[in-house]
Amino acid sequence: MRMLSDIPIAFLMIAAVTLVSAVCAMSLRNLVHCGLCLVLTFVGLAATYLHLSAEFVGFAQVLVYVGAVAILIVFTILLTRNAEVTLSPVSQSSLVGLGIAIAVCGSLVLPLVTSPSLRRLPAQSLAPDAQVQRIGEKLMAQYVIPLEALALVLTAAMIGAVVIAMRDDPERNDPSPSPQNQKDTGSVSNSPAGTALNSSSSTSSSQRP
Amino acid sequence: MTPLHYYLIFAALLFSVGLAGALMRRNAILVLIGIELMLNAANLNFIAFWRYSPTANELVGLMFVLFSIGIAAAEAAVGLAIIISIYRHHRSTQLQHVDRLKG
Amino acid sequence: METLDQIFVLAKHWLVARVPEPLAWLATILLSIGPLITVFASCFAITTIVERKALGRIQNRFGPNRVGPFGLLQPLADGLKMLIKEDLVPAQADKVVHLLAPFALVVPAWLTFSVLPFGRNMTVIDLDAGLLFFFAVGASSELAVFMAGWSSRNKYALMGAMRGIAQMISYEVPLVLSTVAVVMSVGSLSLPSIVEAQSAYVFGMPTWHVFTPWGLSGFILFLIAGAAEANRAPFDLPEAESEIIAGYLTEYSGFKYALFFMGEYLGLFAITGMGITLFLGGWTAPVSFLATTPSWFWFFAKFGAIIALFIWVRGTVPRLRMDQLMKFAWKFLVPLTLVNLVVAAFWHFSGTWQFPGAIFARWLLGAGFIGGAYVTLGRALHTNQFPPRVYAYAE
Amino acid sequence: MPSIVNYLWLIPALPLLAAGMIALLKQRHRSLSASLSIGSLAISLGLSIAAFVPTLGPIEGGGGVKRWVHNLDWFEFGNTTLRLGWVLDPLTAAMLVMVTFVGLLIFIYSVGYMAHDENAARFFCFLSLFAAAMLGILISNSLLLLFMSWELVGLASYLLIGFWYHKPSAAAAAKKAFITTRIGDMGFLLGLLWLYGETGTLLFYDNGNGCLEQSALNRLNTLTTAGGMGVATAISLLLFCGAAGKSGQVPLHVWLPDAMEGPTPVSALIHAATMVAAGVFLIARVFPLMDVDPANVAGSSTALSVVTWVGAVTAVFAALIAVGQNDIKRILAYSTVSQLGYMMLGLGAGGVAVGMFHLLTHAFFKALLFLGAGSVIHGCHEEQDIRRMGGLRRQMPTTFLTYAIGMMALSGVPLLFSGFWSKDEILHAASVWPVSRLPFYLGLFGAVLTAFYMTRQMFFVFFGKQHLGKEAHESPTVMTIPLVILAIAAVLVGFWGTPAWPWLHAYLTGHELHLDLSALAKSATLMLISTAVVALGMISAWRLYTRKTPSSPQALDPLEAAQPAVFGVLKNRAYIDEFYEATVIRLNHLLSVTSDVLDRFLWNGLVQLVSLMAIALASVGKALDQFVINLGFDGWCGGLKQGARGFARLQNGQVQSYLRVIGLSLVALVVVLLWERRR
Repeated sequence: MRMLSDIPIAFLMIAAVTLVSAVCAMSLRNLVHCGLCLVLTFVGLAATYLHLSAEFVGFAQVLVYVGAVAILIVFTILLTRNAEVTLSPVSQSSLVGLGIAIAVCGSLVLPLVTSPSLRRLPAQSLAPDAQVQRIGEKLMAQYVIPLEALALVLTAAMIGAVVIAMRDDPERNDPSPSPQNQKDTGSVSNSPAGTALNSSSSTSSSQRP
Repeated sequence: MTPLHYYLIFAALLFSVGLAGALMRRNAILVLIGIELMLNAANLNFIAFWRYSPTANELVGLMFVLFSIGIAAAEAAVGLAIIISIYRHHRSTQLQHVDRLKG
Repeated sequence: METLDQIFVLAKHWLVARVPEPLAWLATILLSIGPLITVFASCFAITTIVERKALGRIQNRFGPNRVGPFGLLQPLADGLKMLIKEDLVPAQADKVVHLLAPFALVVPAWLTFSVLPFGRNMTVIDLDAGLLFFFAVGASSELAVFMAGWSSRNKYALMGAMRGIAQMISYEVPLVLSTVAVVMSVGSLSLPSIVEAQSAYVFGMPTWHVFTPWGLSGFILFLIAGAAEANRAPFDLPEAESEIIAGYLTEYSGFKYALFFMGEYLGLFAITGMGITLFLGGWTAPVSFLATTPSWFWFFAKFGAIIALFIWVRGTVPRLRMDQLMKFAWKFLVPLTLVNLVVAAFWHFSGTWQFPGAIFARWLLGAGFIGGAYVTLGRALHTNQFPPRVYAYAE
Repeated sequence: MPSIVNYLWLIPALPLLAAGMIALLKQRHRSLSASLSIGSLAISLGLSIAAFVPTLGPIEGGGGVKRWVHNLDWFEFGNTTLRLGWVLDPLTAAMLVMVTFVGLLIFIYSVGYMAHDENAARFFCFLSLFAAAMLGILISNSLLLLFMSWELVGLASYLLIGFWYHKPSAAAAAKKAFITTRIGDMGFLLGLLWLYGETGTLLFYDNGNGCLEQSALNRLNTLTTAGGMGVATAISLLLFCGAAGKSGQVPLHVWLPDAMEGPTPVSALIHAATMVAAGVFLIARVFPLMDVDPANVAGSSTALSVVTWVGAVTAVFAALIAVGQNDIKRILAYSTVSQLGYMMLGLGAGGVAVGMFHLLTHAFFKALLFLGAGSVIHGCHEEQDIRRMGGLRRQMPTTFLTYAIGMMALSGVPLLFSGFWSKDEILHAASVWPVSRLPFYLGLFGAVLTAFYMTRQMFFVFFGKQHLGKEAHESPTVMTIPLVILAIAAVLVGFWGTPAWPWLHAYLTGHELHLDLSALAKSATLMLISTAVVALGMISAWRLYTRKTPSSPQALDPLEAAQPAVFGVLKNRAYIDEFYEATVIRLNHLLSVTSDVLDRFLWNGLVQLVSLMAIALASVGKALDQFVINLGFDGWCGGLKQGARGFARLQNGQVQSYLRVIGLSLVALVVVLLWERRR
């Protein structure tokens, strides 16, 4: 019989919030809501990392996923103008997909539940916390080549993303209708409007409470 | 302390949720979100195994996750750029419309 | 003096000791958070009134002077007004997200204060990766801006949000890069140890990072990027009322508006506190013979000075245009921060120079390098200007 | 350890910084870029002198050479640490002062020479880069760092030779220089890798662990490769390949005369002071390695014998060709090749000090000659053919005087001029070389030729009738001042190494220095011989070219009139280029003809045969097909088509269906793994 204190309440709460928000992120009608739920999932994962005392990774997770990836995703949702999608009626193919997903889930969870070797592991962590300094030393000494390669990959990805998403020449027959206001944020403010420059901040104070 | 297989089951469930989303939804962005979830589930596995491994001082799992996060950032940027480009071309991000490469 | 320095810490320990054992952890938490919220909420109130008064003086008017003596009770009146005002939500708005947005802004803003060292031994949590935590939590304010702008179902709100996100993402890069120089030279991400590293004195002068070429330029870059990150003038485009009403705040009123407002000021405070910690020696005294003065006093003295600087800048510098804003970030600040990193590395490695006058040579080379980059980049920023403006109705 | 050692890296770093800064400037900032590069090199000169001073003076403890090193870890990879470092010893210090001093004068001269070129800023950028790379070679204490700087020198010389890249000949010359030296560098790289493999370090001096120090040399001494050749010898020869490429030794000398397409200051910088000296310097640097020989029976190691022989042959061969040239810069170029041969000869036969002495003196007077030639060309409106000049001594008095000093120094006019002393020392070393006397006679013959062709050039350019169509003029002061300074130096540096007072020798090898006038008497015989040889060369040229000065530029050279066949060979540079082309082309041609013949007759016949057989078979098959198989085959085809269509439907362009398959495969994989375990 297990004691009540044996049940990892904190972990179960984090896991429940993360899983529910993940399900929401995959099933909501409104894509922006999906994106926001995804953020919650990422935060939940970061909390799990903290729970596993992997501080550095947890904060990096928040910085990269919440601060960058999620923002990119919501930006893309707005740029592609499909915040609201019509949730297609449950089709046969999506049922097949669900079936496959459940099968995968079963095949992953079943061995875990039945495996005797996992239970033999000590139920507490052995190692001390990962010091940031140690991570840095590892990164700059043992993992320096992967680090450089990663830098190269990120640079290439940045250039690639810019090139792919760059608008083609307007002369080429781009069948786009009139630009949408979401896309237009740049061009509205890009126009050399004198008012933007001339309005000094003095006026801005009057509106504050 | 939470036993290791709790984390593994959690990661498996998260993976399955991502997979289900990627399989069931038609929108390319949602599929990408599903893929991100799967990637994160894998990361969670790495962290969990690192924490419980007898050689945790080597930080192998941690390093793997750090690099994986970096790669995921690149992947998301390029993936979303491709989605925007597809949207320009097809006026849609529904994946069933993007099937030019078929037999 | 020692007692005075540690008075808050001692008081907390005394109080915690009075609480029954099972609840001690709760008392510790509350006694850490409570004063923090009280102090910075009152800082918020004081800053609003000081700012309005100061802006009034800069613009040759009085500023608020009706409520209380010299109008000093104005923040109270404002708060009261905000609390009792009707909370208007647009009919088309996404109600849940609209409600969550202000909280998504304020909660991370409070969280950022938990790693700042306000005085000797006065850090709520001494995280090993404190700086990373600061930026990770700070990054989530972008999301709040997006939520506010998108959920309002208002063209101007959305534009303001898009501007805000673009601006925050762009300026986060130089902001983080300018702090990396400090991390490189100290070798730690923990904020108390960064302050420790600046606490020595040479000839009675402090060894703050701002007194090095890379630290000086890094501090200035940090302030600029920080002002943009906190949406302060001259980078307050997301709320440029002459263009897009009030940006993402357009559809907010009442208490939610007050929360947003507080969130922005808290962001500014956090950036200020971080700048002090990284470059101005945190709670260390500016001259060695004053080192016995309470450490928290020095933190808040520097804090007030930097806030005054921000107010002054807001009163005097005109707002940027959107394209100028982006160009400034990517073509000027980011390369300059990278150059600054190189100079920091140079400074670090030239620390072994022994010959007489080495310090001057290091200063000269470091400052010359940054200055050269500044001139070159500044020139590049001026090319490709728009054609001369045509005033359609002025001739 | 003097503190300058820690800052030695500043010497190459400053010109490099200048190059980087100039690269960022716009082309019109001409004077700014010139002052940047001159300023940086001037500071480097100051630092070099500061580095030079501590190497002087007596050695504490006696014996050995003063040497300080500063090593640092470059990067770690796994358990391996790559280390770089720099070294300060007399060899480095002397070269540093020489390179920065001559380089500075050339830089100043370039201000005048390139005054009208619109890309002057780019020119100074390249010059600074070149100087930085060359100084990097000099200070490096690691063969790897030396190799990196070495390649940078190659790059910079490529850029500089091809500076006027719009001229096809310049572009071709740049490519030729780059590729030819690359052939040598291949050997260098192989030698470097081999050395690293054998000794595990590339540092020259590392407190007893460096690859030039006793422990490593002793280990190398015991190793032999296949064929009984010592490993040290093999490595040395590979390194010598690099040096031969850079220093233009036969047979890799072909790029050097072509490199004259660059601006004249470049020629001076590349051919006189620095780049070609790099090869000689390399040999001097790794001299301890060259000197190791397991089979040291003949009194000289195998590697050094090769160096000596190559040097001697080059010296005579290039001098011969120089006699037949008419381009003022080409003559100097071949003369450089010849003098480099002397240096190699000196290194091989007499050791570091002998070769380095000639290198230093040669740097001064050859830079003087090149800059003088540049001045002549500049004054004659870009005319380079000596037959079209003549009588210039009146229009260009300063140039004439300084050029004459340089010419006498090169020819080795006795007692007063530096070339005499250094060449004399080489000849002395060759005359006592234990292996063979032949290099000594070759050297003497080369000396005759040197005096001969320099006198010939002097007569054509400065004496006789004037053939130039336009009016020649003296060059501006900014160009003549470096000439004067170099002329003074060309006279003075010789006195560092007279047999009576061998200061440089003592400085480089760390021996005791004392004034010994009797040594002068001992080598008097040799000095008399070499004086006679020089006189022979000069007088014969004088007789030949004053008696029968060609009346017009088109007229035949007197030598050509006398021996047309021999002169023709010389004039055409001994047909080396043609020889290379002919050999390469002939080889290629032979191969292609063979392939063609094989193709046309052997393979073609076979193919024809096979095809005939195939046709025969095919007609049988056709009959079978038409009447037997067709029906069944059609059926198969139809089935295949259907199947293919079915498979094609799998590839339906729907990403999610692919993902589905992946998911199912994952399940299958897990099931298989579980089943395997259960079993």
